Amino acid sequence: MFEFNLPLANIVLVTGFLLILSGLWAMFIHKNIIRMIIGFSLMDTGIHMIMVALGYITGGTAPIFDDAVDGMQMVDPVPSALVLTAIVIGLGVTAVMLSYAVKIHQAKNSLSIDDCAEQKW
Amino acid sequence: MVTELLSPLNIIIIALGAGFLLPLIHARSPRFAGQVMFASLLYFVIISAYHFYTLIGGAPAVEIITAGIQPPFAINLRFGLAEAFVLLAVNTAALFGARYMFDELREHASAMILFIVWIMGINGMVMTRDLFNLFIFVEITAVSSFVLVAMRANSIALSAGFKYVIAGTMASGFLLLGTMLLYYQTGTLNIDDLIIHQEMITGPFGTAALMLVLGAILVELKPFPANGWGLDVYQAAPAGIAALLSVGVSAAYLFALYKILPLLTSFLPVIAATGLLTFVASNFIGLRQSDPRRLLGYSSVGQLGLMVTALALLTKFSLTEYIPLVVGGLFISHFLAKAGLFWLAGIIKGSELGDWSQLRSKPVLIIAFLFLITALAGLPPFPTFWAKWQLVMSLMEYQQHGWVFFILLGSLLEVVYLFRWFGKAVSSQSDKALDISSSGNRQWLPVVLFVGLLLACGQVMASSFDLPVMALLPVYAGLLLMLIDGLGERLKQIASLLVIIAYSVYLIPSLDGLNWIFGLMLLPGSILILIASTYQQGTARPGFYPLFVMLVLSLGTLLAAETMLGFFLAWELMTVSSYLLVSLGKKATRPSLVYLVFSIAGAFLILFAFALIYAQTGSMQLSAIGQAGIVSNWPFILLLSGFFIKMGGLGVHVWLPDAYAECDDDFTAMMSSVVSKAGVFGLFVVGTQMTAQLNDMDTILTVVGWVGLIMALAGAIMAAMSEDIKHLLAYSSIGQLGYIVTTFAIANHTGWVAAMYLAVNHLLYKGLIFLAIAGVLYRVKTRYMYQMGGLIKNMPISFISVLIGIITISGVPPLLGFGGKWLLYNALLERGWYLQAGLAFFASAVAFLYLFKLIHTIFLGQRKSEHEHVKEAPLALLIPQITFMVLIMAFSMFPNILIQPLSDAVAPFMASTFTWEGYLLITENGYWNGFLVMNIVGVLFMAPAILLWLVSKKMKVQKVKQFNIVFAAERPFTPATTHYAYNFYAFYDKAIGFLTRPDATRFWNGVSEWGHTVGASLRRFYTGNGQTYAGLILFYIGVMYLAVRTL
Amino acid sequence: MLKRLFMLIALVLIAILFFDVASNFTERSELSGISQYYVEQGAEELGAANLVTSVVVTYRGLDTLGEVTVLFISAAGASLLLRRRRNTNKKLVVEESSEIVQTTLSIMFPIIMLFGVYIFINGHLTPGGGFQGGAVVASALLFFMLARPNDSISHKLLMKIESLSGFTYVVLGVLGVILAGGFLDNRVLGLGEFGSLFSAGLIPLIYILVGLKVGSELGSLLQKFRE
Amino acid sequence: MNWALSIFYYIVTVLVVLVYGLLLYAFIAKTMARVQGRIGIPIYQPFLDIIQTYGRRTAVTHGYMFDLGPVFRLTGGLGTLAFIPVIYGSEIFGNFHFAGDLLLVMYFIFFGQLGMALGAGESGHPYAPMGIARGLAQMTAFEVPFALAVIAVFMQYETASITEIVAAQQGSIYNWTLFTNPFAVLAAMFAFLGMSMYPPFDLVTAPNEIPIGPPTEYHSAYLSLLQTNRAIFAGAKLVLFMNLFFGGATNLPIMVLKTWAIYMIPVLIGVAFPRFKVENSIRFFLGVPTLVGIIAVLYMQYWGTV
Repeated sequence: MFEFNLPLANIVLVTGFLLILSGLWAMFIHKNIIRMIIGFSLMDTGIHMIMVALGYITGGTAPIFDDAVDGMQMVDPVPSALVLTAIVIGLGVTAVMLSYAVKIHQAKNSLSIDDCAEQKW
Repeated sequence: MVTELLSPLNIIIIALGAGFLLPLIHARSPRFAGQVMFASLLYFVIISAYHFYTLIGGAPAVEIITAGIQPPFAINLRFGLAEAFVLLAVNTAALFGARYMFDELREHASAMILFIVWIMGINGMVMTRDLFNLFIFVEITAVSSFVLVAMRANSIALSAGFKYVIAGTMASGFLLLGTMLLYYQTGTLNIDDLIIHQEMITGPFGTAALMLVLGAILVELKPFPANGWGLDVYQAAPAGIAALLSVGVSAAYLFALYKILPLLTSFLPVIAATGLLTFVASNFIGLRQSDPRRLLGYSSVGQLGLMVTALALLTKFSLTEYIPLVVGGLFISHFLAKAGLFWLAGIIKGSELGDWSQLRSKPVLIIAFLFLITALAGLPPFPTFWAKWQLVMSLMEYQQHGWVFFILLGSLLEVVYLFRWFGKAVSSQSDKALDISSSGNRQWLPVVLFVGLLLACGQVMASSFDLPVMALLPVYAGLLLMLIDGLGERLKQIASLLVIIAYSVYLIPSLDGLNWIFGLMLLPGSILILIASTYQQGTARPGFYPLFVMLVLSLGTLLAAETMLGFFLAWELMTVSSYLLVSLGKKATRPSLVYLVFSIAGAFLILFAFALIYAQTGSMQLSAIGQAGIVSNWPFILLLSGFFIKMGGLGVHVWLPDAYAECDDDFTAMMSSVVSKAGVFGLFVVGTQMTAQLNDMDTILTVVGWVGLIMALAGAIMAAMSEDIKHLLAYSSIGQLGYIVTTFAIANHTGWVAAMYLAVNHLLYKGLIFLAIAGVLYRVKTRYMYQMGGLIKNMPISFISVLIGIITISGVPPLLGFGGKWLLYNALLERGWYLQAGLAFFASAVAFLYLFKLIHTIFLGQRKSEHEHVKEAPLALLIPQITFMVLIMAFSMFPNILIQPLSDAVAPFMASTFTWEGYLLITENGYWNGFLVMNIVGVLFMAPAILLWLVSKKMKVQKVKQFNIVFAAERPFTPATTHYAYNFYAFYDKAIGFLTRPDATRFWNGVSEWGHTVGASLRRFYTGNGQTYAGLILFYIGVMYLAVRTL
Repeated sequence: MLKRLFMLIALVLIAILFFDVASNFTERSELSGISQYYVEQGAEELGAANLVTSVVVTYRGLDTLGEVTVLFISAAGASLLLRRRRNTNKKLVVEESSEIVQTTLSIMFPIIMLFGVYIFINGHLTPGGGFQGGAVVASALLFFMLARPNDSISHKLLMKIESLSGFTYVVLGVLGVILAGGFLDNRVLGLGEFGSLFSAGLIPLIYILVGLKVGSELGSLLQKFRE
Repeated sequence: MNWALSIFYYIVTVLVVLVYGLLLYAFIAKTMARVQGRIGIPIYQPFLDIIQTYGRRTAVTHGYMFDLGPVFRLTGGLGTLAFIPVIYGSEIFGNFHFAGDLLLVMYFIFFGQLGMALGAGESGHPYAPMGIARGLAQMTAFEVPFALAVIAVFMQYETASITEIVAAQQGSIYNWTLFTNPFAVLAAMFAFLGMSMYPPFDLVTAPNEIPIGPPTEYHSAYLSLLQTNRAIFAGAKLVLFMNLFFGGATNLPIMVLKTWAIYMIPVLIGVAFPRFKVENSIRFFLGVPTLVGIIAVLYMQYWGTV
């Protein structure tokens, strides 16, 4: 467990998981909707880091064919491509969440999630 | 060219093309923009319909590759039969959904864009074969839902929407993470490729990856308890959106689950369990729900749970060939019904279940509502019925009793709350008016159309079972008569009579043996009662005739059934139609619900038993019952209990008195004299199939025998304590059916003949008495007997009817009833049930108490002044009564014309022990000459009569007025104080009061309360707090993961 | 407090799952599965030097179209949610920003714009692409909004760019169906000389459209929030 | 069988039983009076009563059911008698016993009571239904030991034919059911107490509370029919008990002797006891007598055949 030279990918991966957990914790604990949205962004970023880590090949370079890559191992292009997509989607979702925050503030004059509990049972 | 224009890929292309352009178009001409949206949605429908059609015809699935590169290196889509089916449904709903909420959508280009892209997202989710692409479409669908839910931007919708956003983003985050983890292990994203390489998904890593993907999809399917957000959304979203969320989006996720299910072999039990937990829990909570929108939410969630369970279990047991039938059936029912109900919900103002009574101003809608509810509840002829039948049968083949039990439990709870809702809608008064004029027919026409589709789907599914052509005839006959329900009463009555008579002429000759005898009892009995139906002059009875015909015809199909499915189908149809007929009564809301719930519970017992039998024998024929009994007695006990409930057996009789009391008075006659015989018929179906095993079932039969007699005694005592005339007769029915149960359990020739004889007997006298009482109630307008009295003067014919009736019930010779008693004791003694015979005697003696009370308090004693001018019952009631009396007299005079055929019908199963010498019937233990007894008594009766006549001729017989009680030397002025009627047998209560306590009622009330308490505690999860909901989602996935990891 | 405890338990449960993943993870040392195919065949097949771009625009072109769609609908959604009620149409007047900022704007705005355009045009050759370029363009717009809060960027113009570029993207995709192997096939145009600007078929064109679309979408989103 | 003859024989039987019944009634009345220290009625008094009531020239009626009540009642008595062989082996006193068995008789007993109840009900006098309600309630209770006793008898002889039951008891006094099946007889005699409606079970007609109970409103010719029935019905009942439990009778004197002895049992108990309330008598009959009845049945089931 406590190796000294952890591979790069492992570090990124664990960091990603920690980010997800802290993001989730933020979503659970903070009453303020904006903070919850930040929590979501944290979680999202964590996932993106994990994606990158999963695609990393030891000692790999960027998957672009030019003079620099000759003979070198390339990192997996797929996670890179997917993370790109995922980031943009995360952005879109964040935008919708922020719109919600604005609208909720307008409607209730409050940004607390506790004020969004009209419906029960 | 055609195929290219109709390529499923075009759904995505058109949606995006139109979507991207819509802002520009809308800026120029909002009208045109709306047309573009409709055109696109219509195009979706056309594409999916076209492919559905060709695929059904056997065409191969349409494979679509993108980027000109083969999968798994590029994304591919597939449009097979399953996809076509789901998408045809979704797109059709979307088209009507758009039409439904057109006014709202067209205001803003963005709304139209979101709607169209939303539907495209669903299509994409269904079609794609790539896991990451699935994530993309999930996000497309999710983001558009997030916005559409809150499109009205009211406070509640925003709250709900935000919770949805939190849940949705968490779920899709996990989906993404899981997808990538899977990619890490397998190096592919293509689902088919993943399935091929699933051995590469190993270790805790692989399990975790799969768990994340599965968890994400399951969370979107709103499992208990991680579904609070979903319920909020259903409740708060605009009705049109909620409808599509509930049916369309859920369908997409369900399909996604279906696609990845081959990867999840080790997860199947957990998936099934979570689905079932959701199904049962949401139905429990539904019991407590008073907001119809939220109730629909619970129902949606529950249905999804059931579908997930079915999917997982069928896959687990390699029964995938049934997935289309079971999951498809559950899906299409849920789909059409839920969409229709949500749309209805949008029309109705108010948030109480009772507010749905607004629908009554538009009969089409209340009927549609009823159909939708019925479809959801899994009653025939709707698809869920077939699906559940197949599911139960298939599971039982693998001995999955536990699963089946909980599925049926959940279904029962579902029936309770759905029909509670229906009852409230029918009975309550809403001060709000239904407003459907503003939007024209746009909002309600789709509902009606979906009802039609439901019926059609039900028919299609029925055709995949081996059923006789006539199996669904009751439904169609009912529907047909519903079309003329607006016409005059007399006309409808004649039409119904013609239908029933034609059906009888067709059916009865095709029956034989006991079935033939039941046919001769039930159908003509129904006809006689139907003759009475117009007795309330000038009163319209909407729905009565179609339902009545449906009831009678379903009784007929019950008799003709040869397979267990046919039997169960007819049984359920009978239950539904009789429930609805009961609910037509003025205050019948609660009693009819109780009736339905007990009936359905009984039906489920029967279903369970059938499934056990099927599992043991592999045969669907009713004759398989006999083969199964050898292995175990359970099918027998379950079947008996099921029929017992229908007959109002002791302990489960609590539905009966109120149901009888509160339904229309002439229909009570039908319930008591005809419908209760269905239970008797059920007993005989079991009995005749199991004759060979009955010898080995001594213990069970002995118990049943005792139970029947205790029922007879308890029924009689409770009847004697009743003040309400209909309660009295209802309890009397319980008591009389008790004898039938006992004689059935005796299981020898005499016993069965006795049971049949008693059944015929009961049919005749209960029909007679209830119709006579209907006349009385029609004239005096009260059901309390102590408020009547002295009516013999006003209603002499009704009095004679009741008199003949009670002599028949009591079993006093020379009338028909004695034959029943005589056979009863003969059978009991032959069987060696001596103490039982003593009890039977006690019970029949107690019967005298209520019989005298019945006739005395109504017809004799002092007449109330307000009844001075009461007239005889209407002719419509008297005609069948007289017919019944003639029949009773004929059978009394010539008992052999009744006993002989009964004996012949029983003889193939139980060797006859009867000897006939002319009219003299001789059994092992006794003899009886009905003809002679009748004549002797007749002659003997004449002797004193003539004597009295001779004596009175020479004297002046003076007729005195009502209050002239000569030998009391009193002239009372208020009949109320002089009529000895109230609490007639008070001393009986004092003497053996413990026998009259309503323990059963108390027990069932306790059960009902318990159910509500469970619902109340389960719904504590739903605090309304978005963060709690998010925590629950995490918790849910975590617990599931632990469960899978430890398994 | 009970709620917090429950949340903690939930988090611990999911942490167990994460732990299982992390402790079983080893860094990869070679390519496998589809990525191997992309590295070996991708350049030849599609003619783009940047493999990520090939994957994004062609191999997984449908994802990208979907991604564009998500962004599009989130912009549409924001505009639907944040639509103004007719009666509350009061204009927000904010103090102008300082002259330094305004001057910097006039210098930097075109440069940032140009940089953005450069990124998406060269997406198939160098790191970067439509999204990155679009984001840069949007940052220029953001800058503009910050510096001159009372001037608005033409809503209609943004919308038109957004709509038309999206529509054209779809049309290009359909061209793939008609002229080449399937939807979004980039080989409608010749692949050109490997590594040059006019190569890789439709990829540069699509990236331009994506760049325009993303830029205008983000711009209009920002605009929405500003309002 | 010659129909005319058997009808004639039946009429003879009815007349004999009627006379016997009336005499018995007078005798009992006298006995009770003596026990209570009175002189009592002359032995011919019941005959005078009947003739006198038949001769009445005025009557009032409350309606047709009121008229039919006594008719039903008398039919019940005549019918019950008709299906019981009064004297074993006698052609004259054999009646129509071949038309039905014990079960028929047991149920036919109710016929008259039912009709009577209805007729009385129409009179509008509250005492009538009150008495009927009490009577019916009490009847339900005492029928239980009686039914159990009859069942035990049935088990013993394995037939429901009264003639055969009597036949089986011939030969020796030890063949009587009384000795072969004592529990059944005990239970039946308990029931007989209730059936006879002497104290302590006479609340039905309780003279102090509701003068004469169900027949309250009946008078003149109606009453005479009732009186006739009372005599015939009492005779029929006694004969039934005699047949079932006491070996039947092969000639008239024995019949008279046995039935008289049976009848004295409730009478003697009656004079010594005060009156029960209805709920008390119900509880009583469902208590010890029922228990005895159950014992009788179980006794027959497990030891009777040994």
